[in-house]
Amino acid sequence: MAHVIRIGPYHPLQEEPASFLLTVEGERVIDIDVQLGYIHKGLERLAEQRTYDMVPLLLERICGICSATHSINFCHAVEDILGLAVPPRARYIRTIVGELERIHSHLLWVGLAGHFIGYETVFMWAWKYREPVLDMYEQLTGHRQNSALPQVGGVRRDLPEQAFPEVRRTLDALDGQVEMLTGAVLDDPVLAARLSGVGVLTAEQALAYGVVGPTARASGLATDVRADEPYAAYPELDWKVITRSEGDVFAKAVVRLLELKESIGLVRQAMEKLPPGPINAGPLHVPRGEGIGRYEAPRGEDVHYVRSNGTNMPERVKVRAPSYVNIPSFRASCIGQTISDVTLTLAACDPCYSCTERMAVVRDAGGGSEITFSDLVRLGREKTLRIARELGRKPDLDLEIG
Amino acid sequence: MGHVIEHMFLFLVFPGLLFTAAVGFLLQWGDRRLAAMLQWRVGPPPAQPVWDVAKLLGKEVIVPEQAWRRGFLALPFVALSAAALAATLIWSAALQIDVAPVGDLIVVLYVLAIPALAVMLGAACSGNPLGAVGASREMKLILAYELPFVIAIVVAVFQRRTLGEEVVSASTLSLSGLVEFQKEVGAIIARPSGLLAFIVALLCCHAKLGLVPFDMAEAECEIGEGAHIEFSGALLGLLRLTRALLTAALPVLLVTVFWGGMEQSAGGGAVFLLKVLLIVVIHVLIRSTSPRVRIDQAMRFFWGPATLLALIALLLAGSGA
Amino acid sequence: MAISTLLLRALKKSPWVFHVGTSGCNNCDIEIADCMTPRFDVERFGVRLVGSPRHADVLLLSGPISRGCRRAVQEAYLQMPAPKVVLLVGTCACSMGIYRDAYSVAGPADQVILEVDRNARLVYVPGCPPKPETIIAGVVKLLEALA
Amino acid sequence: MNDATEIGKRLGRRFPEGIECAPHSPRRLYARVDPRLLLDVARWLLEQIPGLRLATSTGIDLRDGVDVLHHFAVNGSPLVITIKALAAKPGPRLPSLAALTPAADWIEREISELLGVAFDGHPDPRRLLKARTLGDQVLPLRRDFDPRTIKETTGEPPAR
Amino acid sequence: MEPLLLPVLIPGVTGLLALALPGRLRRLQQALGLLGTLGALVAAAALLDVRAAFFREWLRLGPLNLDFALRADGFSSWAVAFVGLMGFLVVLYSVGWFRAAERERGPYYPCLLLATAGAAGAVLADNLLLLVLFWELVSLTLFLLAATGRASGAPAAAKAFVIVGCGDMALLLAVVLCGVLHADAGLERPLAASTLAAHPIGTGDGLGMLVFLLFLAAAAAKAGAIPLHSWIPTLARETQPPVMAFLPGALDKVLGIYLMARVSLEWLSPSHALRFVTMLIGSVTILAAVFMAMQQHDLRRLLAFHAVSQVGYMLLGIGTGSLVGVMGGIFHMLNNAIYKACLFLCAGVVEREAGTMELDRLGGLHRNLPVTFGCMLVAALSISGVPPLNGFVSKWMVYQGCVVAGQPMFLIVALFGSVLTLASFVKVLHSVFWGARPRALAAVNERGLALRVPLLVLAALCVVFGVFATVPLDQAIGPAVGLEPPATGAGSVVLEGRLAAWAAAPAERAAPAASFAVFQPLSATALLALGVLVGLLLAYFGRMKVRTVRSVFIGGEPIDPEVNRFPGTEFYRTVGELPGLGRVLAQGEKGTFDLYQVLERLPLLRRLHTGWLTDYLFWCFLGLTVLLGVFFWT
Repeated sequence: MAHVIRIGPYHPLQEEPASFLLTVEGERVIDIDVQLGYIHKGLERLAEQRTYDMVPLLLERICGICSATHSINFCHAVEDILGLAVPPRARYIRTIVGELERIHSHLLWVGLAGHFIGYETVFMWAWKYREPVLDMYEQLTGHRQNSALPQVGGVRRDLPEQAFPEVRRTLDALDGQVEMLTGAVLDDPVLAARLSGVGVLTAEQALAYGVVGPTARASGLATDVRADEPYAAYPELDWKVITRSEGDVFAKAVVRLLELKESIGLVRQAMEKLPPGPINAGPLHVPRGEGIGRYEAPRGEDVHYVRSNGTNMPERVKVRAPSYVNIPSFRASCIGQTISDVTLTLAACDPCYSCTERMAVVRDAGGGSEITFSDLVRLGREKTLRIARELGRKPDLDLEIG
Repeated sequence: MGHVIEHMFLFLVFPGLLFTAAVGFLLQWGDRRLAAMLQWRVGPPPAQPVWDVAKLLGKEVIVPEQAWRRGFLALPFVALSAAALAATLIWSAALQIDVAPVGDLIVVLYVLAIPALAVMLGAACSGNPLGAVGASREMKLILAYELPFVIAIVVAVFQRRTLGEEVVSASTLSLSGLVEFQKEVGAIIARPSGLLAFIVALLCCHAKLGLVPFDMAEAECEIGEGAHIEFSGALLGLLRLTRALLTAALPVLLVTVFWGGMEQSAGGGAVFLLKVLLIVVIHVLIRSTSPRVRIDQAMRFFWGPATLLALIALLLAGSGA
Repeated sequence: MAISTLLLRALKKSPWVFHVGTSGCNNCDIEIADCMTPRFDVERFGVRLVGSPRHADVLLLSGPISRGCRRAVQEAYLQMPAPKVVLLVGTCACSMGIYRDAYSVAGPADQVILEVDRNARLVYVPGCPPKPETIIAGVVKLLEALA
Repeated sequence: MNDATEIGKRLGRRFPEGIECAPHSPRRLYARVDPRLLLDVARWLLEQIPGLRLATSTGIDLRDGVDVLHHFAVNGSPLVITIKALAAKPGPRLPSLAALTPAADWIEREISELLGVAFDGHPDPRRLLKARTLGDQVLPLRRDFDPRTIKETTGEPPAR
Repeated sequence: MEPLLLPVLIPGVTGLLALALPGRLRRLQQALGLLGTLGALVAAAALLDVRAAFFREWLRLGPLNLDFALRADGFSSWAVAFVGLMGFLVVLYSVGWFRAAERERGPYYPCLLLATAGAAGAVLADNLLLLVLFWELVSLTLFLLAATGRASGAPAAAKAFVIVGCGDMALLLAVVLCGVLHADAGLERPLAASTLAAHPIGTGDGLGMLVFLLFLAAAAAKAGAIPLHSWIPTLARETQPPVMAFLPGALDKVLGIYLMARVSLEWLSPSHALRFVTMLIGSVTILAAVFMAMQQHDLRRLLAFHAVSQVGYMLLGIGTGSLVGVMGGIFHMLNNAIYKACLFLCAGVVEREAGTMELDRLGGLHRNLPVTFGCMLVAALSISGVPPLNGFVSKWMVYQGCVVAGQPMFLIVALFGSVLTLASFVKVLHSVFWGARPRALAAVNERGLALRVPLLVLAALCVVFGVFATVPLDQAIGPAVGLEPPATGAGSVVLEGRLAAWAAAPAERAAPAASFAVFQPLSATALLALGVLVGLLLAYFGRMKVRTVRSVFIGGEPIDPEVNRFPGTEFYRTVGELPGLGRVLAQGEKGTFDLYQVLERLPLLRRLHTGWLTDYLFWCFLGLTVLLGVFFWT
């Protein structure tokens, strides 16, 4: 008789909804089924209704954690159609933005992983160290997560170089903190006992499921788009691909923690070597054709496919986020484990359902208004003000109402 | 008749329900505050545990249709009552309050198990499968820690000391008897066997309180608060009150059995308080520096190293060390 | 009367939050989690994230409501014990924002909740995503709204 | 073996008919294949190229059919091989790759529910992303899809 | 009529009468059954007034000293009354339990009556050979009752008969040896219990030790202690639940433990080593059986293993040799009879209404079978030793006994066994009454007063014997071990630790006054009730409102209770998967440690063990002849 334990859709394991149906014997999981569809809205269709200039802004909202990933990668795909070389300064800026994003994403994962195994201290520490990263991101791009920087052919705005000394100081502090955190996590015997041998994904399975990113690298596959198909400033900087062969949750943690160090180094080098020059290839016309963009997101290889029909809007935008291929590998890595381990394994590949399900927004059939990012901000502030008025209160200063 | 009134006072006011709850809330706040400080946070205000319970008591109670309604509603009350009884017995012994005793060590051990049992039965009868997983884990955890805990207690019970020519043995299941014994020959914890047993018992109490790393029965990230998942409003409030009582009662039990209870002298109260606080601090340190383990790991730990340690203590106690 | 005032005061001192990430982009969800962390530490106000709606006083919604999760969101709301309030975090939760005409979006979060409870109490915190400070400010306003 | 032109040549030699290669750049190869050959080509590629994995697939609604593009990436190399197969309308169908590589499982389910392509031999052809309240005939990525025609089967709202 | 004779005579005569009745007159048989057991109960209750032991002799067969003499004291009259009560409840329950479609097979009610008579006779017998005779009668009726179950029950009945029969043989040998020893000592009526009580046999020498061990074997086989336990689980699978309820209530436990108590208190004075052996057997029985019970998926087998496990406590208590321990053991025997009978009867209702005992196929029956559920809950908590129910009190006394005897290891085992018991009953409650109800069981409900009354009586007894434990302790069990009942209002001697230093303790130390552990069940219960009351007040002032919702919350999606469930049978899989322990348990399930199965593999025994009653009777007769020959020859 099959007993199915349902985890989700609204379950404290995940910030986002998804259902896992665990068929269990005692606490041992003998089969696992994933039910998605709670977030699916479908952005691919909407992208076909936006100009090439607007799509990156839209794609930033596929996922809040790797927002730059999707917008930069869309640019990669279009630049693939164009056969365009991006100006060096723009490549370096993309590198800085991307690596900062990787740092905050990895720290976020370490924290959440701690939270999932009830290790609140790790959660708090990791997220404490994540805050300065977001500060740096804000100092450099003007926003904590959504930078709105990438643009086909380069980046939209330059980085404020007067902020660099401050950022460097923060990076130096972060370096020590990350080292401490890495040491604390890797040397903890209880943690090692809890995580080793859990959720093992062998190299063969990893290849068959086509997993990417830290999930694949922890299983011994040295796949990293930054090295495989060098883009941005990576070929000119000094860093290395981290791999582990165990394939278990501990290995995934090790890979991410060691990558943190590499990423900090990358940001530092990119800021050091940031060349002068234009940040943008100028106005572009995209001809008919198709292009594939690849980008190493914090969670692994991100693939965008863009088909252009010569107009100023793409004909088809296909987004494949890393979680989309990482999540199905649960079937291989979870079966035979206990419920506790399965939840941990689920967390270990850092699933991101927003990315996985994307959104499918349809063209404005009634010719209604389109809302840009600044409109969103304006609308949001108006609403806050209205609510404040309704409550008969002065607007809160924290809301930065201009 | 006089005893009845006295017992009622002991049970309801001091050192039972009211007093222990107050101490428990304070200790819980201290626990949360200390944990927050370890995490570079400020943590909640001192009255937070009280507010939490007060709020919950005012909230609606939700009962799933398939649950065993009467039991589901009644069990938290039983849990509270049992915890209050255990607290009364433990504190009375620790403070050496001289009223006809109601029960002793064995009774305390059994009554202490009732709150966990009530939660377990409540989770099992709610009809929620995740609750059932939580109940099964809770039961397995009890199975796991009860063995070393019992051995550790037995080590205290069978302590022997040589006073001059005479061999004195505690050999009693009476709490006040143990206190008397320790007054006579010194704290049990002062000897190797007692110390070992105390360490084991401390770990078991950690599990009894459901603290990380042994909180798998309520693992929110795995089974959505597990055994507590269906309890809401006032029922949850009662369970939290129960938890507060246990927080204040278990360290006192440890101090009473292994560490001589409270000396009835000027500084005795302060020393006693320090002992209790030390135990709470150890609990906080353990829970802040470890991840939740799997239930089978917990069982292996308690039936393996912990039991072994306790048995060594027992051997030492047998040889008089 | 005194008792009900006391209970309300207790409610304001210890709002427990059940977080439901509806169909957003994750950004709000992360900022919400950020509120718990050392820099912002909402535990100072007695706020806790809980794992079951049974324990919660506040239902926190982030993102628009897709057709896929609508029923589950309503279910989570109905399973909460009274008194309860709904906190809508982020522009999408407040107004559906960018997804207004999407085929797979069922409606703004407030409408979806009002469908099952006409008297639901709602609090809006817009922003894309709102900064943690903003969310905390929203929670404070929520507590005031309870009075 | 990591050059698009080279692989295109080998593909042409192995499958003299029904395949049309268009190397886009040394890193990108696009090959249109006859749907009947799809499985063989995919199997041949997976066998011949070490480290090859199915990165993803794309479905595009065209006038006379649904174009399905399988993108293969190679670990440790910039090469992306895309094989295209057209599932002709009406009733577009294609053989499924899910038996060859589990990586195809989800993406085929997605294309199937959003574009209405039936994948023959898929081991688990259930719905993946599309809301369960939407009917099977709602195909949101088709060109002729009109969101105003959606009828949702919401059923009862949850009882109080 | 002689009052001593009545408890034996009434069930005996009604039993023979019922046996004579044709099977068609089932109603009449039932009436006779009720009458006979009730008569035994009343007759025994009349004996309760008689405080001092007295005996009466009716018949004497010259040279053999084979006299028909009965003897009653506080202990035995309580035991007989208890047998009568249990017999009555079981017969009442049987009337309701057996449906017209599925009748009792064979002479069911006559056997129950004769068994009651046999048990009463064995308890009251003064002459040890008479004891053996009645003891045999019980074994025989047990065999017949077992065979009245399912058609497939014959091998199980045979197994029971062989093991119990071996025990009986040991008893006979022991009795004969006792007689020889006393006759050598030149005592009059060497085979009388009263003689033995007056001149206990020392166990210092080999012969005395042998006698004790033989008695122990007899008691262990009857009561089902490891390693002679294996007939109980086997029998439980094949026999009807009322019979299984009758076993602890009126037959095996009562007789076995009664004998053991008599032997170690009066007849012999066991040495340290022998007491240790008894305690060892007791503690092994507790642990091994309860571990086996936890892993069972069949309610009957699970309960049967608990029936074995509880015997361990009784042996342990008696083995401590201290007064409090022995009293605890005896009290535990009574308590065990109450809750175990209740559990078996509840299980019987479940089987009758739901049609299965497979825990996997049961669930969610708390609303269909409210009375059964309530009674089973009480009995389950009682067997798990949850205060203030009766199981706790007697276990508490056994623990005290262990401390007095200075046996830390046995104390640990006993305490830990109690937790394991609790674990397996959490599993039972969850899998039978809670969790998801299979659709097939939707229409189940409980019918008939005859089924419910015995359950309610037994459950009430669980509470009464717990909360008012002082009454049976001071009035029955105290006198049984030679204590004067306390004056009214003086409080319990036992539970307040006023037994002089727990008496009969190995005199290693003079216990200080403070070391008396205390348990006042009445005060504890009152305080617990007060706590609940305070909680209710809190809830009242908090304006507790209760709302019922249609479903449990699991992430917000509706669930299918048939599939989305976590059945009780899955609860302790983790324990079975632990290294080492898991393997041992698997072997246990296969019967590797079952002495019967091990011996069965021996070729000679295989050939002799034919399954025919006549064959066995022949061997018995042969054995008896040889023994008698030896007896006369010496």
